[in-house]
Amino acid sequence: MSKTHVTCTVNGEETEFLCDSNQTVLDVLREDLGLTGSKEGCGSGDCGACSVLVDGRLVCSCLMFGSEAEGTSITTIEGIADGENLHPVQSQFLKHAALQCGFCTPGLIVATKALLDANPSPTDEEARYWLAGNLCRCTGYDKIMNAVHAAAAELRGESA
Amino acid sequence: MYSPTYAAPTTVDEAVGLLANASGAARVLSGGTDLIIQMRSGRLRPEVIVDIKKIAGTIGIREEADGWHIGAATPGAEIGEHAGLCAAWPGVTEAVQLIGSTQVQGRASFAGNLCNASPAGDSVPGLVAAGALAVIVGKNGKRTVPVEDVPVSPGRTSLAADEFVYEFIIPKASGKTSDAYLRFIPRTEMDIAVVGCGITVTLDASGTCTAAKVCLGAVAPTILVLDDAAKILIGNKLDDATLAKLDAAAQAACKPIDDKRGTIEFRTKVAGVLARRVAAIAFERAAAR
Amino acid sequence: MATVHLGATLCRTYCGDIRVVEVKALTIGRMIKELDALFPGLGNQIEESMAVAVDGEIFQDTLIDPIGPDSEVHLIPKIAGG
Amino acid sequence: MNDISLKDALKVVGTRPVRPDGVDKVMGRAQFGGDAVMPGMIFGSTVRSPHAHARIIKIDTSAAEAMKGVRAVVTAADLPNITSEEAFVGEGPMNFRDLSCNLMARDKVLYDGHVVAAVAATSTSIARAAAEAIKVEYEVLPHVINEMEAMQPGAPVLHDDIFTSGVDPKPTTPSNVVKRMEFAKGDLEAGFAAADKIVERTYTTAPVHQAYIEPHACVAAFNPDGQCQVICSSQGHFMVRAYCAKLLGIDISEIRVTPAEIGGGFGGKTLVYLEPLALALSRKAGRPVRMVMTREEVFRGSGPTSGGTINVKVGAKMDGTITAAHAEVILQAGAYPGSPIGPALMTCWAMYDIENASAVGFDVVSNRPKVAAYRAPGAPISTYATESAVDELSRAIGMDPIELRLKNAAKDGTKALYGPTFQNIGYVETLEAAKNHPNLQAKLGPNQGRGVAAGFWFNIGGESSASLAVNEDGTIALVSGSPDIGGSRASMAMMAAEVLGVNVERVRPIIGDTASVGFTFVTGGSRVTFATGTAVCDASDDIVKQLRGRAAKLWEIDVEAVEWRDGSAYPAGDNAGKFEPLSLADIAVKSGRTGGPIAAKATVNAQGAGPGWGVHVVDVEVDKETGHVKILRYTAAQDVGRAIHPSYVEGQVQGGAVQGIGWALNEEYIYDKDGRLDNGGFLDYRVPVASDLPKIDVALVEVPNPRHPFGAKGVGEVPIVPPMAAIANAIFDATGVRMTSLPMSPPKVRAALDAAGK
Repeated sequence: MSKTHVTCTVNGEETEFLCDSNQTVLDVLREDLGLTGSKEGCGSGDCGACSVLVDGRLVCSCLMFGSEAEGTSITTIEGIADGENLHPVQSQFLKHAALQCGFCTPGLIVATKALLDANPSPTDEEARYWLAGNLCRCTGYDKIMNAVHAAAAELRGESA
Repeated sequence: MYSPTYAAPTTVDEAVGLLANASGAARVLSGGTDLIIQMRSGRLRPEVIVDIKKIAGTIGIREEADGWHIGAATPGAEIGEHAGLCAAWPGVTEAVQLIGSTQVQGRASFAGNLCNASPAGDSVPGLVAAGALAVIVGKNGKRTVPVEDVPVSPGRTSLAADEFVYEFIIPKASGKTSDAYLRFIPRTEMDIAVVGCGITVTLDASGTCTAAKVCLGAVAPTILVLDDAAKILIGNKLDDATLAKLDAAAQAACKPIDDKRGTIEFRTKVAGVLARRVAAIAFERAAAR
Repeated sequence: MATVHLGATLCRTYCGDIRVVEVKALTIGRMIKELDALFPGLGNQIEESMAVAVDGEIFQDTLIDPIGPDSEVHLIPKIAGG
Repeated sequence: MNDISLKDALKVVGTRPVRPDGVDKVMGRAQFGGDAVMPGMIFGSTVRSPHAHARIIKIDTSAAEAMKGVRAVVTAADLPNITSEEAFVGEGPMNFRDLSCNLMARDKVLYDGHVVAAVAATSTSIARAAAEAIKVEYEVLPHVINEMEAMQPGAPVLHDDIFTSGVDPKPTTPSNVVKRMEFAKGDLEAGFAAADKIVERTYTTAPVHQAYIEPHACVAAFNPDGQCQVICSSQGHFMVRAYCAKLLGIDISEIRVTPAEIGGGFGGKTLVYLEPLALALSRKAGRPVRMVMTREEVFRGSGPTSGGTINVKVGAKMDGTITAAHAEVILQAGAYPGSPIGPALMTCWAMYDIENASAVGFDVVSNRPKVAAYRAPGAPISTYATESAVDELSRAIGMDPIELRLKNAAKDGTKALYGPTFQNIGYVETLEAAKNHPNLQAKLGPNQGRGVAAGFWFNIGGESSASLAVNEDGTIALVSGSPDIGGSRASMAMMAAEVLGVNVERVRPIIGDTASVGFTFVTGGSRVTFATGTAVCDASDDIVKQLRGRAAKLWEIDVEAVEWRDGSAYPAGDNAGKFEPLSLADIAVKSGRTGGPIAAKATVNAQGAGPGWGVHVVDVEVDKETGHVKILRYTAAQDVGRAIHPSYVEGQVQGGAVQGIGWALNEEYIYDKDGRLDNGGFLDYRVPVASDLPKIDVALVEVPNPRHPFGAKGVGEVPIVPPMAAIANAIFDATGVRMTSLPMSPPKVRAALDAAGK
């Protein structure tokens, strides 16, 4: 079996890996790079638990081959905080109790960051449609939306 | 054990060569949101995967004299961010943004949606209604065909083994021309269309339709272009009688199946409902031009 | 004497048509023993798969909790949940 | 101990601190079942039946075993052949033989997705390829999916040893009807004779899956000396230990199970599916084995809850008095006996004080996956029917649905249909809270409607263990045995902090493995805050007692003369004011010199869990042309006893309500004509997404439970009970059409509207 050699940037660090042609970015992150924060909930792009940013664009890492990562810059949940300082999306998820089991949380946080990067003041409807690809079975999304809006306000520099 | 070869050629010739010379089945990879799922489930096991995204022109949107050129693998999210194209063809661009989630939008493309050849592909009826052309490249060079000529049956296209879609050309909308696309799904997001409908209309100054193209998805083995429905619109304004005839024509054209996503009866009725609703939006947009 | 209601379907095999008995017991464990003496096999059935409601409060998997001298006791299917 | 029964006196309970495990979870560091690693581990995969019902003729594993990288293959022949033995698990009586056969089919496969073999290899892809290389020869048998068809004479019989129990005389031929159950009180006939209006109707529901986002996952090692280690996500690691021991025939002392974080369960992870297989593979391979289900495997092979058919008849006088009520409930058990028929019957009329009532039920097997517990097992199914019928009744007599419920509400002293008399219940208060919610003032537009429904769940207590240790700097280590599925570490730490009088950040709660803390029953039945919370409070009380004793030693006074308040020891009585108070940290630093470390443990078998009551009000808009139902507004009122951490309590209610919305509108198992599951993925098994929903407004009602130190009652299950009927009732209000079949998906709503000429 021939493997592809891939060089890319993961959470700001230049990273090299060898991958099988049918390994996904999610497989590589979890199995080869030890980045298990991205989760596999479905393997078919329906749950969003594996959400990452590739060159700033939100994608499901289960729907991208590792080989395709050549030359890209990937941000995973492990790269959202600034060192030990939580990103406002992370701290607002905690403050607003926007997680119960926490399994969908990494994907939701990455997706929310992408939302607020693209749209600093989303309406509730815009936020809900943007996040429709991130399934959460525990919360009913209510507190997640509270956290999203609070994080948006914090990022806009408004006092929450 | 199954292990395909991955290749990311940088030129059309190289890609065509890989496709033409593949010993087993070869598959073109653009966004991968269908292909990877089909490979993971074991439904598809190509020997060679040809990733076309490194080829110049496969990603990006440019406005030229003959229309909008959209690279085959341009992700839906990028299409949705293109203000010019979205203003020109709101239906086409809204349709591609209905495919899957925001995450899927980050990858899914017109070409993948078309060449997956599902009758339910959301972006296809809108492209067809807009009169879009697919630019196909292969070992015999380049050919340009109407988008509706690409899918031939569920999962099959008219492309030869060495061919792939390089880009799409959507003509410039002239005068009072606009389009709309709606699909019906059980939820509000994340579902495959139970019925999809794309309509493009051109109106005269009085609001009378002078040209129309009506297209339905997910109600037959391939998308349907409804000439009868278009004829109902042409020469008429958007009145109740016209809408009722359109509804009936859309229902009459349906040849759907019963499956886990909808019954024959339901799909047929909803096709009529959507045709009316889509026509209303397209007329309103065209009138506002 | 505590009044023990045997209405549950699970009791039928052991109690037939008898729906109510008076039992002298100050703990659930004693009550189960007394019932088993009256209806052989019922004790095991209660311990394996039934809960005991004493004056409205539900007890399960316990032998030591008290029963009042005039308590009303219902035998019901054991309850778990998701 | 301070008087903590008064809410105003509470300093920590009722506040909303950040959960102690939160940072790990928002940074992607938390270790879930599929993240756990053991040195040298290899990877498992399963072979599953493509047939709904078939006899296994032969399993040829030779090609798989010959593959490079394959280290072990197991079939049922590698597991002990367990004899029939009844035990009480998850949601009701379960037979260990059935559990074993469900884990790995022995002679027959009974559903599409039934495991027939498992393989371990050096990579997941090799394991999957090897699983494909295992050739299974089947003799395909006729199958039956629907519960009503399964009850018919002549239906394919799944088990030749099921003779319907609970009927007289007991049948002499086997059938798919496992048992008949009945609860009755009063005189039904007289009750109906006294009614001015009677409504009667048949309802059906589809099986729905718990649909936790984390697929089942574990890693397990079986050492040559017989000692076993398992790391897995489950709702109870002691449950995993017990089942692995039983199903593999090894002593409990040989197995240590470490709980990983669990990515949702809702009842579906109160059983084992992978762990015994991983151990069996590990035993053969001599390496630790990780197994992770695919999403398709989760849907095909792990438990949904039952679908069913319910016939309801209920009557009332024109003044609103319900005079008689009857329900007949037929539930799918899946391939092995054990639907939640008991609780389905016991809960369906529990909201009402009715003189004449009955509930009769049947547990029926068919060629579907064996059902597993799902949030208030059974209650949502039967209550959908009874609460729809009561809505119809309220319209028939022209009475507001909340007023009708208030008039007939169960209250303290009401004797439930299943026997006991309710006490300390807050149902009337919950109805009032719903009635007074501002959402009910919202005006409804065209095609919009409002629906009301109520629901009941018992809640349970049971066995729990906790231990606390005072660290030398005065911080607290808290260990409990309950997997934290929705923030329970926070509430455990808060209760300990409240009793100890310290800041909650000083308490670090963890979940102990099976060797580190006493037995603790599953995180299920809405029991953790109540039962494990009681153990935490007991252990904390013990710590306070010890702290007072240490202060007494330091002051050389009698322990009775030491009082504990606000986290410090104060001299009391004659000694009051004689010594400076000693804080917990002051005492901790001297603990070595005053008798050694300060630690305590408590174990309980908690009884007297207060029952839960919920009342939901929903506004919907129906697109009559497409049958699409949009949820406009949602209000959920619930008696929670006392909310320890109100945010997570609200979260339970919101999450339960939204699962109910999914159940109501779109979720279902769809089988093809060959009995194969046709929608085993999140694409076509349609759980609610964010854009489907409005805000879920919660009204917490607090009628304290005297059996808990702070008054807590179970919360998590009740909120899934009312939504289906509430939505059906709202659809009726909007359209005049009564939806009698779940899910109320667009094709069904449109068809119902068409049939009614609406």
